[in-house]
Amino acid sequence: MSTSIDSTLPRSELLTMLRTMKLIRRFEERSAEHYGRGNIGGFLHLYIGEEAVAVGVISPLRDDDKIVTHYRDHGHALARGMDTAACMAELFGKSTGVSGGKGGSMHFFDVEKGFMGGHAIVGGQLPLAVGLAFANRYRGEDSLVVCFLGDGAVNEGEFHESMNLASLWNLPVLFLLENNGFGMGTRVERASAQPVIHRLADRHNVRSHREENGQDVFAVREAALDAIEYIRDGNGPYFLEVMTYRFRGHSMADPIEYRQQHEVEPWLELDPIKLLSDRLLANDLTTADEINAIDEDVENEVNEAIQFALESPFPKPDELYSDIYA
Amino acid sequence: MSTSIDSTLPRSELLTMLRTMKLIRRFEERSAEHYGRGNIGGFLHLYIGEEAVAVGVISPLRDDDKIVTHYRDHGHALARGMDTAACMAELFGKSTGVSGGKGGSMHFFDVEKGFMGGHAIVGGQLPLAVGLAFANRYRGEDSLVVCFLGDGAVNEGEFHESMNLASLWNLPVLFLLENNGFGMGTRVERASAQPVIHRLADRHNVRSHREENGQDVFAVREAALDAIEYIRDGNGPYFLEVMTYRFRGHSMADPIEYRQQHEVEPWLELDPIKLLSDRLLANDLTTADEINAIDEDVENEVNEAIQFALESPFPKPDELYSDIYA
Amino acid sequence: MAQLTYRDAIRAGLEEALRSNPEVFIMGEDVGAYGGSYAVTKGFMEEYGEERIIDTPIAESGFVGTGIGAAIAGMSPIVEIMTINFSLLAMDQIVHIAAKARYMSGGQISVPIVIRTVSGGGNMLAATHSQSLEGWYARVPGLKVVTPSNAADALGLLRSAVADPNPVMFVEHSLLYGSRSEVPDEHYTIPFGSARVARSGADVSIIAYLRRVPISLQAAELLEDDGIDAEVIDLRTLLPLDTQTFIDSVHKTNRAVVVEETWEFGGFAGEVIAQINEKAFDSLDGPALRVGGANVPTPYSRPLELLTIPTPEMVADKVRSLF
Amino acid sequence: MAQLTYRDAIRAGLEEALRSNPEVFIMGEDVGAYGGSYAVTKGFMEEYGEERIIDTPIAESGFVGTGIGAAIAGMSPIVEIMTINFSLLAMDQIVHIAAKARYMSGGQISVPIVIRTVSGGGNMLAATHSQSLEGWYARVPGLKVVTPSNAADALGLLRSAVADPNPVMFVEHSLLYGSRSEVPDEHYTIPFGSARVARSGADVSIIAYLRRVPISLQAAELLEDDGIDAEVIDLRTLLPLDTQTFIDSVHKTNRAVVVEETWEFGGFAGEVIAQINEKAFDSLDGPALRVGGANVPTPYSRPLELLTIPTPEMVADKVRSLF
Ligand SMILES: Cc1ncc(C[n+]2csc(CCOP(=O)(O)OP(=O)(O)O)c2C)c(N)n1
Ligand SMILES: Cc1ncc(C[n+]2csc(CCOP(=O)(O)OP(=O)(O)O)c2C)c(N)n1
Ligand SMILES: [Mg+2]
Ligand SMILES: [Mg+2]
Repeated sequence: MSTSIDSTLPRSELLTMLRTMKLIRRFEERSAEHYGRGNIGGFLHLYIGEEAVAVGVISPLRDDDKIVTHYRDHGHALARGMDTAACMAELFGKSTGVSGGKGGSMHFFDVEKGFMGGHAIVGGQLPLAVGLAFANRYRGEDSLVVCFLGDGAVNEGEFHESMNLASLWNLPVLFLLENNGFGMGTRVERASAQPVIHRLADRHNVRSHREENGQDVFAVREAALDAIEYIRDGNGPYFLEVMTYRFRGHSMADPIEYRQQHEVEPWLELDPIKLLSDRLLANDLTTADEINAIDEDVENEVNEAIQFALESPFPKPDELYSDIYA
Repeated sequence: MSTSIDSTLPRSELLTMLRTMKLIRRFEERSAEHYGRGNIGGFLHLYIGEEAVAVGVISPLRDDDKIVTHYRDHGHALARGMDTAACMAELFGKSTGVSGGKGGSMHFFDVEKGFMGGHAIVGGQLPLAVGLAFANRYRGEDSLVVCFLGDGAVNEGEFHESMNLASLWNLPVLFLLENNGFGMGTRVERASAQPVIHRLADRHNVRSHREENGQDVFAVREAALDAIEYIRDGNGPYFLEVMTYRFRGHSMADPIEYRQQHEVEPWLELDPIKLLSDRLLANDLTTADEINAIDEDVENEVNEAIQFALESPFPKPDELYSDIYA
Repeated sequence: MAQLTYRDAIRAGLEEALRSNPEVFIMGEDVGAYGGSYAVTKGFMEEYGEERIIDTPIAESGFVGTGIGAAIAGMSPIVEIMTINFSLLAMDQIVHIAAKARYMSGGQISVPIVIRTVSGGGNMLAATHSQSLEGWYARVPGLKVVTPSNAADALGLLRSAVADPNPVMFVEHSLLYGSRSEVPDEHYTIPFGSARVARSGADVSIIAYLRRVPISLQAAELLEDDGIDAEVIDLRTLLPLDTQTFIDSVHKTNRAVVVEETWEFGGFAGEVIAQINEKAFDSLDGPALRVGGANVPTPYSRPLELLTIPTPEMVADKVRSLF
Repeated sequence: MAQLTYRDAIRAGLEEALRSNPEVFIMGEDVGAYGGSYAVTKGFMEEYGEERIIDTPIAESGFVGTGIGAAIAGMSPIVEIMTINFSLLAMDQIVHIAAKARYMSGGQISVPIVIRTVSGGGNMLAATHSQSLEGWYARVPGLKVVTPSNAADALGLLRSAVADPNPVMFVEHSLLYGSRSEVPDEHYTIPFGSARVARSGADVSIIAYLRRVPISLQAAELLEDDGIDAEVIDLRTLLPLDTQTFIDSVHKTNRAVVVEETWEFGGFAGEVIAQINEKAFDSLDGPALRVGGANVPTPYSRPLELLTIPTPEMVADKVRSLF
């Protein structure tokens, strides 16, 4: 793992990336705690361990770009700058949540920020992303769509239908595969006859690449920048596979009996947050004190979010029937 | 186009192949006539022009192999030796038909002959074929399943799901793509970002090959034999793409306004029946008289089939409610 | 007033939409070069260009989802699913995204897509190609389901569908394309949730939609001979459902027969009958009855197929059983 | 008699099938290494081997179709679709092949597959993960649809499902897995199409299935205080539907309320009400009514979600409205 630092980025931005990754981490650790207390229900899919992907890919996007993702969406939402308190309130099912409490963990939305939803049917978000990109191309806009998906999703037929359509129509969409090695408890190799997944996209004539260092936010960012440039130049879709790891279970309900500690441990060493802060320290771009200050700041932000979520009202009964039709 | 003859085949078998191709042709020409007369209804998808594919692939199969196909199924049925009269009676909707008159043109079945159906939802037959092959493997049988599909079907997600499953589980199935250049009125290049279709299967680690000479029954047969050997040796699935051409419209309802005569004509020159009979003649393996006799024989068989179909009874009203449940 | 076929009325509505809004496009299998499998969009590609009349691969989930995405981006897609049978392959996108995105986002999103498709049997197309599945969509909150029975309604409802900011399933019947009716020359729209009294009568309410409306009107004529004066209600849209019109009718006639083409068992008629029970029970002189299709996979063979589809005689017989 | 949970009763039925027939296999997403998302098949992979307990890719159409193919080849697959929501992705295979292959082949084929899946809401899983879609399958000729409400029925019906030569959708409810009931020690089966009188009563027939059965039984208790003696009918299978049992009940009680969890609009209750109209209208002292779920995409937020699911109080109130 490289210890150098992407030199094009100003120090402030490096610290922002670190802070965002830490924010995602703490947001989720505290969510898990409140899940345990019963303040949060349903499924809660934690992104812990994969923070470098969301931050590496989303930080270089423009405001007019759009994001579509799956149910493991907290990281993408926070990386996109969605309001932390409103995200937490959504988990608490409050009317102040990002989806008015109606979506929950799996269905974060913020249309103003171009965040077109977490989607909970595996693979279902792909055609949607193709459609958003179709509109861009039709209108001659040069903004793009990023579509996150998991390694498990590529086995759904919708994946291939979407690759073909995006390729055939030369649409500005970045498919961002978070290959964390598992779909629930099933290893990639047990689910995919082609385990080097980006090759599937390539075969539909979608330009593709695998980034092995998915825990290294700079590596992810570099790879994303290449992809973004390719797309903005009008070359059509791009498929970026990023290798990462899910530190926790699939959801809070997962007993994680399908993988052994000796497999997990080397990955825990590759904690993207630790990697980044170590490198910033090693390159004298920050200090232990500054990192402590960030931690405190993040802690405060999450505490405030929790406070906000706790104090916010639940939707009123008559809201049950609003938002069905426009 | 080669003028040599596959030397491993006895003369009698060569003539049988010619006869089968002629039978398919006449069966369909006469079907079209009776469609016009209103004796046949629904959709009628003619196989005319593609006869070398069915005969080349099906002739080397064993009796315990199974076939699954799409709605353009007359050619496969007759090549498999299904009863001509019962096939015609099916088109006429008679109770003596291969599916008791309940299936019609798109749904020929003959389980005794391992003919597991024409299927009319594009792509729908693929998982079915995977399942039949799954049973073979589970039981340790060395028979295989041939699954015919069209170039249009590969764009359905079910195609990829099936490739992945067959590959992952190493199943004995031969996917036989009849690439006739069109799905209804849409050219392959307008529908598939990867127009060399077998490469899609290859990317799922399914062994694949494209046979360019799909109008040459020997070329098709050779390619099929390679595939069959590969599968019987326990190597798993095989994907064979055969280039061919649909001489007629997609169905009887097709005005065929999407392709020009100058495109069609060179293909009409590559009439698989003419190619075969010319070669048999050139190699002194048959005579004009013998071919005339075959024609007459085929004509009689089709005439008798029509007679049988005409004279057969329609299903009785109470048959409406039989065959729903076992 | 012009006499138009159902097909031409729909063509007119589509062309109007294409002309008035550059963000309207039509997408589907063989809608372009082939001209549409029921010739509804014949010539459109030449007229409006390949950018707007888009032939898709055979990938229902993919291209319907693409339309949904474009709608979410604010465009006005009109997506054709060749027949409603094939819509099962796109059901995930329709039910899980089109119908729910607005709700799950707390109202941030709207999905102004029109999904045109073709329902019904009677063409000897056998079990997989003869289903009437609109009732499945008609129960999904977030969708609207439109079922025109004639040319004038088709045009008026299509205009409303195109203008609607919600996902609309616009369901046509293949055996209606050639049917003609008077279509007003002046511009009009038909709002969703407004059933039509297709024939007024005093003795029984026959409630139908799609092709069973002309069939029910024929039944009403047969019933004249029995001295029975039937009212025929055309639901026109299943979701939203105009219950008031048929409830008012039942209050007047005291008898109801619901007619539809789909399998009788579990059909949409059950909803209508449940509504009648709830809201007009005391008016009923007899049970609210129904006539649906045979509960079988549709057979190919013509004589059998004919037994699966409600005829005027079957409707008239059911009505007679109430007297 | 042992007290078993619904989960353990289903486990027992599955193990029995695995042990008695080597051609039974279980296939689905995470049924093996993970142990099943509702832990129904936990430990099976270790016990019966990877050849028979098969983890699949996330590809519902593919692996359900594979199961159908294996069934057509004469095997006895038990395929799990993690929840009924995801079954929309396999609907083409289920509706177009499993349900119709026999008919379309003129009776040459049978499809002895059991498709297990999980229905219902109440887990704060929001709109895409809380649907009750069994009613859609219950109208497809060629399928059978089973909806057990308790452990004993689950085992008896599962045995029948495994033995049945036809495609069976075996629909479980996620909130029933932990519920316990007496399960006979001796071998028994429950035939399809035999509803159960879960509680007998004289004044009203409450007709329900799946998790609404225990809810209806609670409603019946509430009604005791009003002096109303409710009969509760558990349909147990929706297709085939045992109409006789509930018609007999209505003849006796003269009142009917149908309860289900799915969206009320267009629900299966409409079928039951239509049957009551047709066959027991003259016995009715008031309209046949229903209590279904709210006609909304299910919201995540707990207080809203609770409003979407029929409670004992809602059922009791509806019954009271008939007196
Ligand atoms: C169509 C469908 N099938 C199954 C599920 C259940 N499910 C939810 S997440 C998941 C695993 C997805 O794995 P992957 O795509 O690798 O994403 P990850 O969770 O690893 O981020 C499964 C099987 C679902 N939500 N939708
Ligand atoms: C799911 C589905 N979508 C659409 C159709 C309508 N349709 C029938 S055949 C066909 C074209 C198929 O083309 P191809 O697979 O190339 O086979 P070919 O007809 O050329 O032999 C289409 C679009 C269908 N039957 N099923
Ligand atoms: Mg994964
Ligand atoms: Mg083709």
